[in-house]
Amino acid sequence: MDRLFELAPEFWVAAAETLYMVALTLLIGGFFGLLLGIVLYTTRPGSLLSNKPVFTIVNVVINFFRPIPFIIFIAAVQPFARYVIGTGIGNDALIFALSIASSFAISRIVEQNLLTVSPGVIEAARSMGAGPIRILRTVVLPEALGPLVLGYTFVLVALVDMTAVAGAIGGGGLGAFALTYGYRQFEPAITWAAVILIVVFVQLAQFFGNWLARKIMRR
Amino acid sequence: MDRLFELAPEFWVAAAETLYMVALTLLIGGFFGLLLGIVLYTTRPGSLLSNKPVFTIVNVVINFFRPIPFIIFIAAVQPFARYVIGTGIGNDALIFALSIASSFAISRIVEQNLLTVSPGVIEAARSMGAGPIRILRTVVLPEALGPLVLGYTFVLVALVDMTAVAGAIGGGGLGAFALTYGYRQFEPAITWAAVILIVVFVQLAQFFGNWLARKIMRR
Amino acid sequence: MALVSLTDVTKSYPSPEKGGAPIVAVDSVSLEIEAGDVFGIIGYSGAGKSTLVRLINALEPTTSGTIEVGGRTITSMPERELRGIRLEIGMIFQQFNLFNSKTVRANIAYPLQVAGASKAEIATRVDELLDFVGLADKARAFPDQLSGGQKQRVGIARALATSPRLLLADEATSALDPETTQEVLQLLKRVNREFGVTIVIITHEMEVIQSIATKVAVMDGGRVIESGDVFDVFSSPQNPSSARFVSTVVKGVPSPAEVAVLRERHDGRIVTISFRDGGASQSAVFLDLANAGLEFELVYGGINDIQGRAFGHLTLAIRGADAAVDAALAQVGARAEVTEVA
Amino acid sequence: MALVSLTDVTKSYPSPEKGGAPIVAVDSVSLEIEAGDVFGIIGYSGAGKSTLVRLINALEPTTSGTIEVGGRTITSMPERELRGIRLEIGMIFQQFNLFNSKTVRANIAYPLQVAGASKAEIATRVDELLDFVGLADKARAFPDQLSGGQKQRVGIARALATSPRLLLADEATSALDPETTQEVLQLLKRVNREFGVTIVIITHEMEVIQSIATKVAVMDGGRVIESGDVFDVFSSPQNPSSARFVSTVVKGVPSPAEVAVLRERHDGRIVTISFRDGGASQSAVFLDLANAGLEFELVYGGINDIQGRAFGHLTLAIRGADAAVDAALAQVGARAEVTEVA
Amino acid sequence: STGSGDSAGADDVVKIGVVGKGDPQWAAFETAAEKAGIDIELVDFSDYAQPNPATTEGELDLNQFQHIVYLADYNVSAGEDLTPIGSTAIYPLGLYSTKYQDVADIEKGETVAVPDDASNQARALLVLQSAGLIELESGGTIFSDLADIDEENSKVKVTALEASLTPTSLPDVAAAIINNDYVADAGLSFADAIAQDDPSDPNALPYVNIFATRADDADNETYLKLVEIFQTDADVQAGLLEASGDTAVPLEVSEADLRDSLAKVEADTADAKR
Ligand SMILES: Nc1ncnc2c1ncn2[C@@H]1O[C@H](COP(=O)(O)OP(=O)(O)OP(=O)(O)O)[C@@H](O)[C@H]1O
Ligand SMILES: Nc1ncnc2c1ncn2[C@@H]1O[C@H](COP(=O)(O)OP(=O)(O)OP(=O)(O)O)[C@@H](O)[C@H]1O
Ligand SMILES: [Mg+2]
Ligand SMILES: [Mg+2]
Repeated sequence: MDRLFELAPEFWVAAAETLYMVALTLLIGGFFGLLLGIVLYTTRPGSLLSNKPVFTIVNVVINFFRPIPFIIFIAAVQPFARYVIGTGIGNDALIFALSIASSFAISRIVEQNLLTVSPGVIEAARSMGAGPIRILRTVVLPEALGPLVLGYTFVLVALVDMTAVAGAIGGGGLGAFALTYGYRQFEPAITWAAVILIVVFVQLAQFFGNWLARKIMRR
Repeated sequence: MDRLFELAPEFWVAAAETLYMVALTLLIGGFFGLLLGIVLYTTRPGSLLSNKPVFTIVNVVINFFRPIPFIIFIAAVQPFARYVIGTGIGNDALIFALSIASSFAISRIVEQNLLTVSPGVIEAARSMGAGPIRILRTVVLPEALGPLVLGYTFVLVALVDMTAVAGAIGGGGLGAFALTYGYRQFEPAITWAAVILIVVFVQLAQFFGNWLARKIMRR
Repeated sequence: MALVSLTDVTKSYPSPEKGGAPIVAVDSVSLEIEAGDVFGIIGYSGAGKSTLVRLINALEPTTSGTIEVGGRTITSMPERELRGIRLEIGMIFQQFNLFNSKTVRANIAYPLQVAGASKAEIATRVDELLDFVGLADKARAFPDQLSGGQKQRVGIARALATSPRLLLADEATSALDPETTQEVLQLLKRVNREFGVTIVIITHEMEVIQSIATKVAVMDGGRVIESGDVFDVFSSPQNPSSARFVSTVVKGVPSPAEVAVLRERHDGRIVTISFRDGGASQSAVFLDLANAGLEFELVYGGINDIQGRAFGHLTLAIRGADAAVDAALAQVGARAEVTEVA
Repeated sequence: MALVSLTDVTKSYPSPEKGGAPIVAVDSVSLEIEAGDVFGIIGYSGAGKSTLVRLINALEPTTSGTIEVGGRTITSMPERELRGIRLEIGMIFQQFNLFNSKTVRANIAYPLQVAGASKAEIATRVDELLDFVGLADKARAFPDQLSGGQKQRVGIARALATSPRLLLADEATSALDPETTQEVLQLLKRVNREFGVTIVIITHEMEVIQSIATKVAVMDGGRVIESGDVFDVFSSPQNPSSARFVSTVVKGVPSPAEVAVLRERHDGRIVTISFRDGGASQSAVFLDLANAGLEFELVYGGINDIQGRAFGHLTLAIRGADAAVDAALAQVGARAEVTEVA
Repeated sequence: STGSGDSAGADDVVKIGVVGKGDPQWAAFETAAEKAGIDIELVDFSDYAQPNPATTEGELDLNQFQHIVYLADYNVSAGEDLTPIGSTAIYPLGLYSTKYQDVADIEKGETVAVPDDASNQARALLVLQSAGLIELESGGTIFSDLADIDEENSKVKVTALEASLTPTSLPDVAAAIINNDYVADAGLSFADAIAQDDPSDPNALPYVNIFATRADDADNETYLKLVEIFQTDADVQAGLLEASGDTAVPLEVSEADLRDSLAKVEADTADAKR
């Protein structure tokens, strides 16, 4: 407990770092995941831009990257991170790696949610002469928005969990804080303090996500 | 390469372990995740058994456990694992911890997919005098089956990734194999051999999942 | 005692606009539906018809008022108890609400399973229903492989499967061609006659009311503005809205627009003569006119038949000297109601 | 040249049963729809009507055959090019297919946005359409807050929004009450007359065909079994199926079942006399009967009006000495077609 | 499947927790133990925090992955009594760089990486201090962590990384302390170290790697036999050296000395934690 008090400044910095990492990763990974998910959705046989080769390739590529153990994945993308953002370590490198890794996972969530849009409304838009891109933007995405919000909330919670590995490449955040000062030093008070703050963040995010989805779906 | 050849027996054992861990976790975590997801779905306001207190509690509990960094989570459930399955380390302990952790994540996926079932068909079943449990079993789940299959496929791939941490508590599997003999020893050939086998498993699972979902959804 | 009885029932929905007034879908409706009735509900789109029947099997809670079904108050009854009551009520939904994941056969079998029928019973009954609705060859198709009318027929078969005591049919024939509609109506008539099934049928096809309903209620803006025996409402509607609806099947006095059209094509005077069952003899009327040396032609209208009782409004174009026409009309006026329209 | 022309068009779906024969929804249909036509399509449920119109704007690929719209072959045209053509085609869907995530206003605005209209244009046009379909007060509601008929009206407004050259209306009034139906039909009539919009309308309400269509095609089992001017098809249908459909609005010769009912209530001989526009004078017929000293009554049927042309089948119950009746009927037979039904 | 024993002693298999089962000494050790008629099972962990609790719980009989400093930390924090029953070797800890040949060339303000586990981290900081790159408050101890760096007076910034990622992160930093395990495997040579500690220094004794078990089992014949095999089998020793690129300094410290050392470190640890 004393130790926790002592570490208070680091604790708050870690909290801020977690927010920063999760927010940025959700933004970047969410964006690319959306793109990839849209590619999966639109190129699947019978869909708006159905294209078997593209679909198969994207499908295989995503399945290639998703199951790679994350620590191996980080090591593998470090050179790439250095090239793009100038460093292979620290919070930003983690955000880089996590953005890539999460975009593959997010793409699946996006794909699934887009698939729930009823074919009838897509047909209606087609009948009005709308092109595939427009249909995606103005019909498919809005119709799937409620479930998509829940999907992204799911991802956000998963990201909070994943940022805990930040410590591995010199990043910070509450997860790394809990591991470094709590778990690895056998200090349960510190571990749980960090975990509880994480949980509070997540509850807030989930409540917001639920609320938003309910507002959008009107049920 | 020679080294890989040398390690062939361990490699195949690791492959079998991965299949064993993933299959069992998917079974157990999938089952409890389904239950929890159903509870979330049915107790939400306006749903079949809407019950605000239960919904809120389950919601908060799930959000409590999900974001806990997995390694901390494992450590926290070890005593519990020792009590239930007699050991806190090894594959079985990992399956135990992973089943719990994944059931929370799965519950969200299940909740989301059940929410896509149109209220009209539920109303139809209600009008016939069907009770909530029957409606769940015979209407909601079958109607959501296509997306659910995709959801579980998503989870399966995530589980393959998560089993890579098995090594942390002395478990095996391809992920641990890749880390121990490949990554930590800087033997890229071994790392990639393991990763590639993982990827092959995942591709097969995904193709099967896609095929099944397409068969169920008929599009 | 009435099988279904509504007392001052109101149902309102929150406004879609923030802070707007709530939408009153059903507005203080009181209604009695007797066992054995075929009770028609007609009215403008959005009048609250669907909402009303959804209240009868408690798919939605009422905002205020009481509903009794079979003598038991269902408003404020817990969902668990409602289930027993719903087993006795079949419902055909306006939007069909078919189970997309189930084949046609499984859709129809579903209520039987809920009611606890045996496998063998289910198989026989489903085959019977499939045959009846003409979908035997679609038994293994899924709803999204069906045409609109085929979906509706599945909905009909499903609602009839358990031979419920009360059938709520919301636009049950709206997607059917005339012949299939007739078949469905004949069946409904039969279950009503032979098994005493009470039927509440919403429709905007007046022929449907005409051919099977015994009673009818007309709704407008959430209220029941007129109700009674079909013959009465159709042969002499009291409310202008009702009259407009009825006019689609019962050609009454032509509207000004129609008169204008008739005028263009016919010279002479245009006159509507109304007959009611057991009233004036038509031949006497025609004889009056013929004897007066007038040339006349039936230009609008015809004879209708509701529940075996005939009535009609015949509009004639009559050519001849004005005085002769006046005299003849005076004579006819003694036998039947005469309205001079142009 | 025809605006839409189908040559030997076939559309089949794979069988739902594994290894079953494919389902031929549309079977070698050839059809010409001229610019300015209001072309009705009627037929049994499942006859292939919806499938046929979905082929016309290429929402589904044809299995074989060619379809031309505005002189351009759309079968085998790439999707990108089809878009230009579809901008000129409005479609009202049988199942409405509204955008659930958009308000009524946004649903109606959508095709205008696709067509690239300006914000101001859109606002004006949408208000106009909302007013027309009577949903001004529902502008901000979402589809799941609407009644069936309200949904359908949104679909109608949406299809009309861009004032398309060709309108495909699949059961566009099936969920509407008679009066709203009339209003919609009047509007369709107006856009057809004033703006030359060609309309293809599927319906099972013969009144709709009667009141607005100029041509009609009857489908059965994927094939067009009869087609032509509405007046011709309705006044003398060639095919038994067509006759049955037409009989719902045009009371022709009563069916045996109907004759049995009439028989119960009327004595004497029951005879149907058919009139066609510009044919026999009715008063002459009535005079013949009256002069023969016969008592008669109109018991079934009436006069119809299609596109300003009248025709009808009047069934009379005639009482009198058999010989006198025979003589009178012989006389009448010279003026109009006489069918003795009982 | 492996690794899922009920509890130790239920059968005759001796379970030994290790980190890095892939190292060559372990294969040799398995062979040697088998020859001696002892069934062993190596349970490989990737997380240092796990083997000690598992040993306490009786799920492992022995473990061999840590030095005395790490064990002391565990014992004090968890209130346990694991005890060393034999030593293996001391590994030097070195500073490596792909940019500089000499510590003196590292410029002010640059970043140096150290492992993120507590005991290696403290040791790494001591190496950096003796190389003149940082100043630790009050001279530094075996418990120093990043917070103890006197940033004002330090030449470089220090960042902690997962031990296995220190070599892959070399391009991002001026230099990195790399655990002995990873040096050769990362394609570096031990000769490349630009600074390192001295294993032969008697003060380095707490960093000697040990076999540890529960205090109750400290006298278990089989366990002691296994320690002896490890210390004496030529193949095992060759493997040990090979894995460390010949930098490991094998040591056979008596049990008594090990326990003394542990007791001393534990006392210091308890102080440091207070
Ligand atoms: N996707 C599909 N797969 C298989 N069969 C189909 C599919 N869509 C339509 N059909 C079949 O094709 C036939 C024609 O359907 P269509 O929807 O064109 O009928 P329709 O004339 O519009 O009938 P309705 O008046 O009932 O709407 C039906 O037998 C239907 O079952
Ligand atoms: N969930 C809802 N939220 C808000 N308003 C609703 C909701 N459901 C229905 N309404 C409104 O209640 C009124 C009555 O709807 P209802 O469906 O009962 O009409 P209806 O008589 O069945 O019409 P139709 O003949 O068009 O099917 C309509 O104005 C409709 O917009
Ligand atoms: Mg309705
Ligand atoms: Mg159709």
